[in-house]
Amino acid sequence: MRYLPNSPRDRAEMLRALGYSSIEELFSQIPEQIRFQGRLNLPGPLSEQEILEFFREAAGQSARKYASLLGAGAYSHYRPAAVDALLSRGEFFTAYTPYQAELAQGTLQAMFEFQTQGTLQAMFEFQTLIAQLTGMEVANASLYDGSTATNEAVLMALRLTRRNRVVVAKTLHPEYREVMATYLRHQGTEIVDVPYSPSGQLDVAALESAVNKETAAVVVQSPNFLGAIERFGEVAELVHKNGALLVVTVNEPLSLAIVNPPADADIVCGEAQSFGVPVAFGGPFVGFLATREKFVRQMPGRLVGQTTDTEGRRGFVLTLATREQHIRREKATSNICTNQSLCALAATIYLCLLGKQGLKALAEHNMAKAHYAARQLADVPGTSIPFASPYFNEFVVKTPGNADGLLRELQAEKILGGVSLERFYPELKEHLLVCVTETVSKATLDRMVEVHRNFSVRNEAGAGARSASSRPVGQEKA
Amino acid sequence: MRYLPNSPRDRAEMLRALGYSSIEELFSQIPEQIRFQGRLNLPGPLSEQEILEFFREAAGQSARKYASLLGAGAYSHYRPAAVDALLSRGEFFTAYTPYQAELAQGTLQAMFEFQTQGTLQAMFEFQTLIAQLTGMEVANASLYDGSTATNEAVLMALRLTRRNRVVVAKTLHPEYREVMATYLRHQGTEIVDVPYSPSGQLDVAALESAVNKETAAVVVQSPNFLGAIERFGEVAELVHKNGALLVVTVNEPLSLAIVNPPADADIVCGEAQSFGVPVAFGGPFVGFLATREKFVRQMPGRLVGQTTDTEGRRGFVLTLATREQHIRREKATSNICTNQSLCALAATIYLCLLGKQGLKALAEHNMAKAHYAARQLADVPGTSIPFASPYFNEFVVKTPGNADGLLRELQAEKILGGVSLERFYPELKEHLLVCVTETVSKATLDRMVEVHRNFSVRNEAGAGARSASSRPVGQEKA
Amino acid sequence: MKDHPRHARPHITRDEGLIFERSSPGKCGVDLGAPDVPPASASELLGEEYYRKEIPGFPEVSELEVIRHFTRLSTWNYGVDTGLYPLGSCTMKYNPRINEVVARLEGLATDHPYAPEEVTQGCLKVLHDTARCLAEITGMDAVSLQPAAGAQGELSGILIIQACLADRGNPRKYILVPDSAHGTNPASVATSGYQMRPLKSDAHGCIDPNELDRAMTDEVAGLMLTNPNTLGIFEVRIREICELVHRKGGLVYMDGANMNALVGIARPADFGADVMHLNLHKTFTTPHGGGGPGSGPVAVKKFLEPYLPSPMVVQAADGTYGLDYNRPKSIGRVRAFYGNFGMVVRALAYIAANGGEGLLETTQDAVLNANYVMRRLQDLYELPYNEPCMHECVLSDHRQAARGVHTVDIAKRLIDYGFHPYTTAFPLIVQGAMMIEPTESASKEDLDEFIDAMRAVAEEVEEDPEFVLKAPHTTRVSRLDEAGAARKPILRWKP
Amino acid sequence: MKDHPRHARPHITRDEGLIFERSSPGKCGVDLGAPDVPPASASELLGEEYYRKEIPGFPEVSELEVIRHFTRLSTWNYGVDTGLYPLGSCTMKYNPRINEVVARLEGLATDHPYAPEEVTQGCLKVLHDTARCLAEITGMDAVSLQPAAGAQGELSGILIIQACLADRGNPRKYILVPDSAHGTNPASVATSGYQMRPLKSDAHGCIDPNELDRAMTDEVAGLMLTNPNTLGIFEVRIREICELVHRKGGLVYMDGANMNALVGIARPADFGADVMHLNLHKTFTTPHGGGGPGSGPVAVKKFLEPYLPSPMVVQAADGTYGLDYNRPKSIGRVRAFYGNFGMVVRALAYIAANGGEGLLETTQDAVLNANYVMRRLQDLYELPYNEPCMHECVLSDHRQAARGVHTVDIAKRLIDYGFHPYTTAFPLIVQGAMMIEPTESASKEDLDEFIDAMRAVAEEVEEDPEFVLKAPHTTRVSRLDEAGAARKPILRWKP
Ligand SMILES: Cc1ncc(COP(=O)(O)O)c(C=O)c1O
Ligand SMILES: Cc1ncc(COP(=O)(O)O)c(C=O)c1O
Repeated sequence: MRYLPNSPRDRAEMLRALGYSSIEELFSQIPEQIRFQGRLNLPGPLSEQEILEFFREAAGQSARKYASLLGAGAYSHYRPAAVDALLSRGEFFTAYTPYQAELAQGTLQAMFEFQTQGTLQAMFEFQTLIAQLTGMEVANASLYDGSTATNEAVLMALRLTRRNRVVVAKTLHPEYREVMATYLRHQGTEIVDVPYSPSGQLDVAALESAVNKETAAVVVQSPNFLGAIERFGEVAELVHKNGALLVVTVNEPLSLAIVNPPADADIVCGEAQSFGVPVAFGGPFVGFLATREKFVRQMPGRLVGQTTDTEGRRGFVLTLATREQHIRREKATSNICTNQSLCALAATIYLCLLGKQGLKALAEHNMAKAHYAARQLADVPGTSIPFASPYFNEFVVKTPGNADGLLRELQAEKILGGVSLERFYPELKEHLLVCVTETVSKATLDRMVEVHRNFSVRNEAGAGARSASSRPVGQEKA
Repeated sequence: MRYLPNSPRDRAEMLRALGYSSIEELFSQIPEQIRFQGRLNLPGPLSEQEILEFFREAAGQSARKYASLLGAGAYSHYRPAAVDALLSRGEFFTAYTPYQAELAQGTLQAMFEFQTQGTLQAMFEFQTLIAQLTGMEVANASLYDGSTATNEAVLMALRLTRRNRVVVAKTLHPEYREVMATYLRHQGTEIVDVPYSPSGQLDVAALESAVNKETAAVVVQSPNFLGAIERFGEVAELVHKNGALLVVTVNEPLSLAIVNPPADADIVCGEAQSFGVPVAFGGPFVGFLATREKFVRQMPGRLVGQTTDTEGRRGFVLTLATREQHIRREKATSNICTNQSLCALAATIYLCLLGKQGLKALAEHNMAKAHYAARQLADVPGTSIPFASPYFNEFVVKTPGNADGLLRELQAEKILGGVSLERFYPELKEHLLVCVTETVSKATLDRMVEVHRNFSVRNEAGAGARSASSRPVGQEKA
Repeated sequence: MKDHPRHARPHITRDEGLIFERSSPGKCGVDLGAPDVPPASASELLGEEYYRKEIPGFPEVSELEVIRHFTRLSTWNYGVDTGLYPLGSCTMKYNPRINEVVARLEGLATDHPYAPEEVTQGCLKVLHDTARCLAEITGMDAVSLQPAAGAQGELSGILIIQACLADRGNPRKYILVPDSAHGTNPASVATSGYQMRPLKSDAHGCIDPNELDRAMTDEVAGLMLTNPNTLGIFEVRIREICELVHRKGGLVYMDGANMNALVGIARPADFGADVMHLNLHKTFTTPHGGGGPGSGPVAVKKFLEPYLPSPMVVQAADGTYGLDYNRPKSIGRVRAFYGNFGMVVRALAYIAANGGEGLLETTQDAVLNANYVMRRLQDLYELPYNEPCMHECVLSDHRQAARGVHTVDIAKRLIDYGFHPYTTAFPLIVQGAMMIEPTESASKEDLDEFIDAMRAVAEEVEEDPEFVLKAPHTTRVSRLDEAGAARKPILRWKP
Repeated sequence: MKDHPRHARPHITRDEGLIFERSSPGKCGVDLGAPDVPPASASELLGEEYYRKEIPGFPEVSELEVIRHFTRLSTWNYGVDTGLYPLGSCTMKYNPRINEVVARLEGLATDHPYAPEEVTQGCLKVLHDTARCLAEITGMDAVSLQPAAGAQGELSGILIIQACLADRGNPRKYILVPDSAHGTNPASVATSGYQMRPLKSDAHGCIDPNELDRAMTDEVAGLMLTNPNTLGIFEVRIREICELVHRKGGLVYMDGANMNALVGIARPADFGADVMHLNLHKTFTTPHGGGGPGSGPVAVKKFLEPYLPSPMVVQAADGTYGLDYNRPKSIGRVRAFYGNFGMVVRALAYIAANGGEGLLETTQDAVLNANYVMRRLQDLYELPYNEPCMHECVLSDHRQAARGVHTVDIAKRLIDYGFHPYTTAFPLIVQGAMMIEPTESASKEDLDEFIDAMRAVAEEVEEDPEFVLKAPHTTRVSRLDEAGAARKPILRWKP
């Protein structure tokens, strides 16, 4: 096998040194009856060329020939070539976590910082970039994804407040809400939903009645799952008045280049996939979590800290490891061990490349495209943009007919036209969530609008009770 | 511009330090009338995404959807992923030649070996691998390509023998012969062609009458341009009897894994593109030149030598630089400076990966496929394999009609069916040069044979004087 | 002190500050060009309330500087590509290059998780095929690829046990975890809502069936074990152990992080595990990436399939693939979308490259290597549990500690010899543990060099313990002030 | 001696022997599987006479070992990615990553040179577009992309001159080459069959029109000059010089290796050059690759077009591209196929990324950087020709040589400071030359660090010349025995 560096001669010599006469003897301690006797029924062995052919075949049965207007937590952005060029350096991608530490002689001693200074410094930069973006004081060195980051934020809030009730915007990504349900079910935590208002933003009145003195956290996503950018002033006041923590999830963090970060939040967490990480059918992505300095000892996940060596030179170590499972075991702030380091590195490289100007320009670019698309759609008779609140690169469009049918028509035009919202919000039957990034050309957008127009014309003609169904959805009971 | 690391502020500070008030002043020594006043009419500036789109568009207008049976000096072989992964390391591909040396205080001092030990050791390995493959004693660290390597071998032979007449097999790659003509024209060197025999190999009788005591070198390619593997015993004797040098060109060096190298040759040179270098529309490739130790001081190009440092540790340096242009200027053994280092590195990596067993297995694989294809074609009535000599992965097929017409029919089936030989050998009108490597599937070969069969059937029907044209071509006067 | 042969030397490397320190206003590593739609003013569209003018302190550098910055940082790292990485429990094996290529193929790297199933058949097939392979390897009946890493696999598995027992009427309260377990095990149990009850190992470092019998009350939902355990020892009484747990109404969770010892040799389902996770980033060559991403599929016996996370990838009668969300008994989602798909692609490529025979040969080499190291070092380093080992062995610093030199110090000295250290301080049941996992990616030549280095350090400890205590002597940074870092944490750059 | 701040430190790096020393029988880095055709016995097909049983000594290693081997070797190299590379005359500028991506696109990386033109329109278009861009940049009328590197471009150009003059009746015998010229110039002249006649530079390091006037007899075919010359000085009387050569029936060849000083600023065709080459691996960012591949297109004025190498890429009236072999006056081929196509792709990507404005800005930065370095060092290092420089400057070791320290020694000491040395020993007209070309890829920050290092070394030379003479002090190998290597050359490994 081409990956194995021992030759038959090496093996024979080693067996001889061990006093074994066959490789089988190495396994003699395993009771016979539980030894696997058969041959594993697996594909292969394949040559490298055959592997490539197999996956090319699979890659061929993909949506790569389609233009995509899908977002909803996974955003297609152009990835500069430098990102993969750097990630592909063996010293980065074949290194282990610099995570081991020992409590020796009463103090914590890290072990691997000598051979992972590169990763450590890069993660320190990641923490800084995330803190800058979110306007928070500190950030950790990544979590699995936006969904678990949000969940970890809630768990952190439960620990910080010692309360057991969480108020969650219904416009938090539905899958994030599901994850939270999975994790909190067994903690006896009460989860309370807050609906959206007709504008698409959080229904502040509903929030007011939902939040109380038992509430540990209020979780709001912005831009939310309907694309609406939230306003936080009043929300934060309400939350803090009740002694709860405000957790804000951002899963299109490119928005933070032109949208004010939620300054009054206590934890800002989310998904950084937009920053140089491929969409890759949903993973691996990269969760982040930023907060205030005073909460740092309740943070989940790894933290890189700056320090100095015996000669006074700057160096980086994993710090505050006493929060973590390898030191604290069942009392750790989280069970996370392996995180998403390489994706965090991708995000770091990406953010450095784009930088202050590039990220802003790209955000404006996205915004211009999305707003162009929305304006064109709004001009289609029978089609509307139901939510009036500000949005970034993603918005909801209401169609005068079956959304799935429309999507199929777009698909025939090689356009994946959006996410049908009915699946997540039964009340949003004829609504599509449309995302427009810099990767979609104007020509595609125009073609998309044409399909909408034709669909509208056809459906308008046949529509009976149209006026009823076009009433703003936010007003329906959520 | 994204590649430039100076900020406007940096520039202003530097100008100030220099006492200039504008960047224009830097160029004030250039007379006004010869300053370029216009704006360069060039594409761009393009964003990275636009560049990718531009070249994707170009790549789309390619033969990538075609199976290829084209060889003739450029061979499609599978390139293991490790090759590019390693070539892409910045320390390799963004380094300069370790070539500078200075004649200081009477001795030669190299300068850059401290920061190019990696490249130097790899080139030493390349030299070793090429020497092993060719069965020669020493090899250099690459030349431009097979054509110039062959030419350099001839120039070397002219210097070594101080003669000025070269005998060249007509089955040396026609473009290599053209290159030689370009270089030798002005040296007053006489070039004499030797035809091929009916078997496809060199016509030894013709060689005998061509080679004489004024002959510096006899140049033979093997496998030759018609795919025939040459036999060298008698040839070498003839050459050496006349005091000439035998230069053997190999441009499908994979053959050397199962074909004896020309042990009696004085110089074995050629093209190593087969070893992990992409076909890339004909370049960059990688020429090599191997010879006997006693000729080393007349070799062209760079040579890496092993030595020790002051502490006795092994190290590598460029050596015998007094042959080279940067030391010897107009008296150098060649004008080459920049060579094909990175391609030589690719070949080194490739040969290490395949190694003794893999290279042989691959060669056998190629041979099996080519012979399968040839056998199937030989079975097609009216189609024949005109040359009887042994071949490796490339052979000539004779068709019963216009070869270009047949190629067009194959092309319609998405097969590039071979190189029409008439272009290079007017006497080989209905002949195709067909190359079959491991990259072509049996299914493709079977499809190819089908097209040949249909073509034959159609042409056989209409053919009049068929028997005449099917006489072995080698017998025609070459 | 004797000068032992070393397989490494110092060489000049570039310094590199923080990227923020390279920043200068007006530089940018990308040029975007103008959008092809009419420009829109973000500040107008958003209005003052929302519009952000700038991100203070954000870096401004050119493309070249980014390349140099991260290239330089990378040179301070040690990876599997650099050399032997005998980090116990981490299975630092070779990451094949073709895996990186196929995971980046357009289509696989670009498909959107919400794209219609009919246009993402390739991705779905990769998920489905991989799940089938992992089921075959573990002997289990169903596999979910959703968990993002081992720890999440553990949590999912424990939640599955909980759901199953709840269905049976009583989820119970405790999970037993041997004292040798990896830190994520107790942490995952705690996250699941269960309480952790430690189980003391016996004199062989294994689970003591009597101890287990005592501990396995009717409040105990199950046992979470690792096999081979973290000492690298196969639990020879595993069958008995599982039967005992089952008899007492519990379920057995197996931490499959050590599957590199078993693939092709023994299947957890066959010896009694009910549910387990795998670490694709250990056994199945997906790169560790300096700390992730991983992938921690969870595999279960048939009766637990209904509880697996939702959705599941299924194949219809017509051969097409789809996602099944209709899983009323499922523990729910543990993360968004379908798992770390990119890692799954790599794992499948690895499995297919090997086939069954290749994987078996791999396991054999991994076990052979570990035994070779153990036997060639046990005269100089204490071997607390003298048993044949599987894929890794655990020695201890017992003798060296007598001279004031601890596992950590020896580990650091190894760096001067050109090696990445072994795992220290784990498992906790061995005082001064030195946990060595060579994996199959070490050649005999590598091992001999490593053994020589370990032996040389043992000699150095005898001759000059002070010197070892100050190691490493050849790295860019010397020992860093950990305590200071924790006391007043500096967790970000500030201008 | 004062401890000057350095921007580099030693760090442990792995040793690595020759790959042959890792070899062990039976290992292999690939698995090929069986062919899908009936197997054939090569030994039978070939017979004893031809069949080779094995390649003695050929390596046998696994994929992992190949990765480790070359990864380790790479860490002993210094590249543009590592840091400032102020190697005069080499234009070591940033190699954009997108260039590497597009050059590897299937189609561009895989098309066969003999594939029919109708299926290779993309490749042909790339060649055609690039030729057009280079013509625009140089002001020339036609460009051949065939030459493999600068030296081959030179040869092609000289052969073109020869062909043209021969056509005019007399090819003449000599080519004038200034004494400051790069070694390839005289070597290429010699290869062409002409004889080289050196031309002495004047007090400003430039061509002396009077000297030229004397030398330019009717046996002289032309002048081969470099502008800016190898001192980095623009030949301010270039127009006059070219006119003189033309008047005397000669032609002017310009070595365009220094075009990084001129792009967007001045065009050689406009100031009188008739034929020139470009180094795509200098001015146009194709990577040097540790010594190549390069690409040395040759550009000519209209009247020389018929002599360009064959074939030429042409565009038909219908917009399609093709190869024109019907070139009766051509000098012929200088290599197989159409040039180093892969490098052409990269150069075009670079040009398109910049556009005209970007290229101009690039030139400005390159020239600004060189002047900045020159002016900030000339108080400590001799500046033999005190003229404003273009893209590079040449200082000398004159003052340091008085203390026994030469340019080579200073260069080696720079390594300890974390820099790649400048070019030494060239141009030959400056004794103890220190030729510094920062390129536009150096930031002011880089330059300031470099200048500090140069100044520190100058101080060290005063304080402790011996220490400098022994430099470098921080590299894996110390000074290597060059003389021994040349005396008894070991050019290959032997078992
Ligand atoms: C034995 C064992 N179990 C579980 C884990 C946790 O896996 P992960 O890091 O993927 O969460 C590890 C990883 O270090 C381990 O070694
Ligand atoms: C001034 C000058 N001319 C010509 C050349 C030769 O170019 P190449 O190395 O591409 O053959 C060089 C390269 O070093 C050079 O610096």
